[in-house]
Amino acid sequence: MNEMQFLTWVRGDGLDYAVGIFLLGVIWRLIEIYSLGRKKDISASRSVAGASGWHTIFRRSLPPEGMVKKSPVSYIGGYTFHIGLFIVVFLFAPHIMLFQSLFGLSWPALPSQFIDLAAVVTMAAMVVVLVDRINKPVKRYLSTFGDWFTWTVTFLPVLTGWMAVQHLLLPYTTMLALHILSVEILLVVLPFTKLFHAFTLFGSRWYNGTVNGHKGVAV
Amino acid sequence: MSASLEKGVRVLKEVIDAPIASYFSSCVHCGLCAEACLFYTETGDPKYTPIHKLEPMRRLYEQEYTLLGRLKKMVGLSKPVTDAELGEWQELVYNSCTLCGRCSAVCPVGNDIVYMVRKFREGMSASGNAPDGIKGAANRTITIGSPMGVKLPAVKAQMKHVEEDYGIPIPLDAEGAEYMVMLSSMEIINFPEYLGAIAKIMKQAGKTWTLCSTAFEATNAGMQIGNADLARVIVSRIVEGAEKLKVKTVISPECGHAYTALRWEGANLVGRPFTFEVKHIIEVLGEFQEQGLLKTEGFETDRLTFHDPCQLARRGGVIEPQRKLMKMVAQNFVEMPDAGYMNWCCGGGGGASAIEEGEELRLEAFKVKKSQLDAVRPDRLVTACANCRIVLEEGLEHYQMDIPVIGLTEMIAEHIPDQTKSEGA
Amino acid sequence: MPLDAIPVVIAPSGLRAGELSGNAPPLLREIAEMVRRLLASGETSAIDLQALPLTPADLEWLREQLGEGEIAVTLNADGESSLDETACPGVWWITHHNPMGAVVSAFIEVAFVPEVVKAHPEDVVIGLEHLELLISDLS
Amino acid sequence: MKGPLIETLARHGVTRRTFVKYCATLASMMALPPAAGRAMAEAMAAAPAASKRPSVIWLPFQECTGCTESITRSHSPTLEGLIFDVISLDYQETLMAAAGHQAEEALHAAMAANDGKYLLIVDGSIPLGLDGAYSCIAGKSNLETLKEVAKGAAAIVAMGSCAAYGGLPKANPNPTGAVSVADIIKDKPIINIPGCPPIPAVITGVLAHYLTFGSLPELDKHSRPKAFYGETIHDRCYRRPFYDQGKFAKTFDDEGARKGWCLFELGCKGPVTYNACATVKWNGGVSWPVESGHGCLGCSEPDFWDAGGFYKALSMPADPLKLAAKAAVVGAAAGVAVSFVNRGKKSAAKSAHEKTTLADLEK
Repeated sequence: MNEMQFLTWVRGDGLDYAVGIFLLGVIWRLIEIYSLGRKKDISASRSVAGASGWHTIFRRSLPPEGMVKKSPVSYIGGYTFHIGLFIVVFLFAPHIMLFQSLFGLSWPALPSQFIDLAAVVTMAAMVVVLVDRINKPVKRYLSTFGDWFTWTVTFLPVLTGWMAVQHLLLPYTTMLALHILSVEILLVVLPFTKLFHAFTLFGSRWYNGTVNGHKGVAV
Repeated sequence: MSASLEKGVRVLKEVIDAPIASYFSSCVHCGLCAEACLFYTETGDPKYTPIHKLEPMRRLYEQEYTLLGRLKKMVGLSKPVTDAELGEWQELVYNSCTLCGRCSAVCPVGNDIVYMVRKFREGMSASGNAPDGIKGAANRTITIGSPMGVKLPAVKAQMKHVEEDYGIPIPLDAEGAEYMVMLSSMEIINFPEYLGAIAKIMKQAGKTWTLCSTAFEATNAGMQIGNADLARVIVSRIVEGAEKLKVKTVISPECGHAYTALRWEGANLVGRPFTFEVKHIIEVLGEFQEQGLLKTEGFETDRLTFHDPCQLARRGGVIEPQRKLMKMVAQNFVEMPDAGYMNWCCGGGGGASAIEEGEELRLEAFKVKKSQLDAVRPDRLVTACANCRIVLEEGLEHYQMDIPVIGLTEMIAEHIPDQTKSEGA
Repeated sequence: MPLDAIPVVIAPSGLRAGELSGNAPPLLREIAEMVRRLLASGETSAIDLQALPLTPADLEWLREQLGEGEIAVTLNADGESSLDETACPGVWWITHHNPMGAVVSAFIEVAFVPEVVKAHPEDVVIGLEHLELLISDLS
Repeated sequence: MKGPLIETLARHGVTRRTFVKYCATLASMMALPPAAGRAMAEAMAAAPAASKRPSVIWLPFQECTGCTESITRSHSPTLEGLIFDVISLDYQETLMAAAGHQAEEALHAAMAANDGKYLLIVDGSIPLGLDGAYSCIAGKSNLETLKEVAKGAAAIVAMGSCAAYGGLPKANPNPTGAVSVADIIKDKPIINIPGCPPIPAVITGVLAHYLTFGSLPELDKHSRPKAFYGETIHDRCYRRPFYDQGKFAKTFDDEGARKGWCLFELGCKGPVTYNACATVKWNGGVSWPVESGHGCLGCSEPDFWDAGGFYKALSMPADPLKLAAKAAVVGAAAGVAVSFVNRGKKSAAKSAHEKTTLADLEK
């Protein structure tokens, strides 16, 4: 298989399967999780402004008071790489085109030099959180194969994408193909690993917010 | 699989619901919950990371309710939960968790970890893996009526004392009273001033109230041990008592988990909405204060600070009333760092204070409270939970800190002008 | 249709078109070395300006430094070529254009006379034949 | 500087100076030192008389003659075309006067006379289907011919994408079973000059290099001369700054197209295509596809025909949602099936619930 055939495969069949498995997995997992249901809370509720599932969905994106100081690397590193990923994934012109072709929606892109910077910063932040995971007793204690694995499959698309744009190591064609392949791996494993938090965190926050909002506690 | 383990697993299968599934699926092992847990921050031992305390339940969830988990179990990638493992987890689920809910407040993906610990305890208790201390308390509550073995005669004796001391009659089983006042056995035995304070406050507010001879004990060891069946037995007594006396409101005493058991779990345990309201005494005092029914005179002049009981504040949503009440009678009221919503637990909630073998850990965890207190150096510490009060006193004594602990209700009551005098004026 | 009727705006080539890359100054030393070689052994040499990472600003700078000499040769062969002596005699700035006017190659040549300027003996022979023809026509 | 070539050139009005200038430019394009330009001029100008010129045999297989057109007709009279006077083109069906048996005789005579020394140029792919019956010359399949002629060749130049990679005949589903020269010949140096067609200057550059230095230029992993295929179209494209600024033409007639913005979104394959179009250009340097407002098709890359569509941007997958509907249905079915099992399990646990008594707290 030459690199053009490789690229053609990852853009064609490979992506078809990856997107298919991703969708299949997401739908299956969401039903699997949320169909378990929960009992209705029949205690008298106390309603308080700002205490609801929806509030918590948004509020949990901000660190609770004092926590940044307790774990600065987790927060700063975490924010940086999540925001960085967002920028790189959603504001890079070629990516926007992909979304446009899929959903018909498009939005302005950021200059590629900025994306380049964002990619480097994202990778740096990811390396920092990885080192933190290795160094910090709690994180190391909690870490399983899944944690190292998901870090890798998240890191690779950024790395290969950046290297493709920068023309490092391998010819652009091969790198672009590897980039798309790494995204496909990410798509395939996302529904079945902790990466699925990208979907369930909304449900989790909503449940937490609702259960506690019922008691008049704005969590 | 032993019969007890089988029962535990069955109970867990019953209680695992969509929120738990969602929480387990969302966890990214970031470890931030550890930073919120006093058992981790004060010991530095990663096994006290809150989410780790749920590991057996997480595996069970995966194996029972997810397709991949089932496959993993089949091919031996995921080990089944064993009795020995649950036994090992006893320390993590009970001794080192006070259900304080700080972890649930900080989890970035929004996991309500303490919600899960509460459910996990259902399986732990059903499989016989609850600690002896709480088992004893549950046993006494069910058989005798109170975790400390207090029976009605003891209550009656206290009533008599208070009536004599305060010159105010204490109503018992008064049908149609507006308020039914609950007590915790801690208050009956250790802090009788509470009953007197209630009498004074009610008298001043001009409200009718009563104790109930079949339901004076508010604490619920069934909930602490994490067993809905036992918790239901206990809460049902209160529901029956309140319905029999046709009261409008049941007042939960200065006790955190009693409030949670009655206010939030009660209706769900008995399976129907209450015909009465449930309020914490602090809520009631706050209402009286707002309605002008609570009038005090004089001020405490020493430096006072307030310890928020977790179940009242973070898990119960009552945060402001106690502060307004403090300011009503204290000139020199200072707040500890993290006070209010993010206050640190005393270390003995959720039944932990009943576990003897957990004492050393509890005292270790108390260091966080010590540092909070060191930051403001109060003369006295006020709180609104009899259990917190006992645990705080033990901790303060251990660390040789000379800070008396008092209940907010009794402090308020002390500032209520003498009834006869005010009537005469 | 003339090309400029098509509103194609060509961006400045390269993002740092206006900047000096710092690659030009060392060339002066190399040119000096080439001139020394020319004087010592008569060896001619050249630098391919398109093979070097030079920005337009670099080239402009270099051209300015080398200055303008006395001779400017224009060669009309498959497009115009300019062979200009710089202020340093023996150093020539050579630009070859194709018939469309685009630059196809550019060199700095160090020689007493650029190779391509010299008439080739074979051509001179043809020229002589032509001259003789002219003379014979006179008689 | 004298020789038959120069004289031939002179007859066509090409002066020696023009030739020197051409060689200097060719050397510059091939990233050779300036001195090489002169060496090239000397070597080619001094090419021996017709009888001693290096023999070149040009075999056409499954091809469209576009490659021959490119080199002979692009710009008349071209230096590129005239360079062939340096060589002895002993067999080229399209260009030679002879036909039929005479042509075949010429071929065999040249092979015999120059055994082991001639240069073989191939354009077109070799069909393997039906035992090669899709393309035959003089009753022999292309495969047979290639093997036979390649045996005595010093080196082989695979001219154009068909000979280099299989090209259009190989496009899916490859009905004739077309393959490239390199797929068949394993024991000879092969140089690929892909492109559909290749740039004339690349062809002559390679020939000039071979004639001057007697060797093939440095090649990349697709056996392409690095001098011409060392960088992507995208990297040398004058529209590159617009790409970096995120300015893209969205259609062929919008404002962006008129302003000359990047054609990436219109399917330009420049980023994955290694060729010299952006620098050497076409038709004597007049223009090249991107300058004319059309994206690069990627013709110098293997299987460019099957690379997902000429007008589909590179970042654009062919049809990623093809399986989406099915996947969603299967996912939902799996989810619902699991949820039924789960609900059954949960309610079984519920109905098996035995009220916990104090005794149950013990094991």
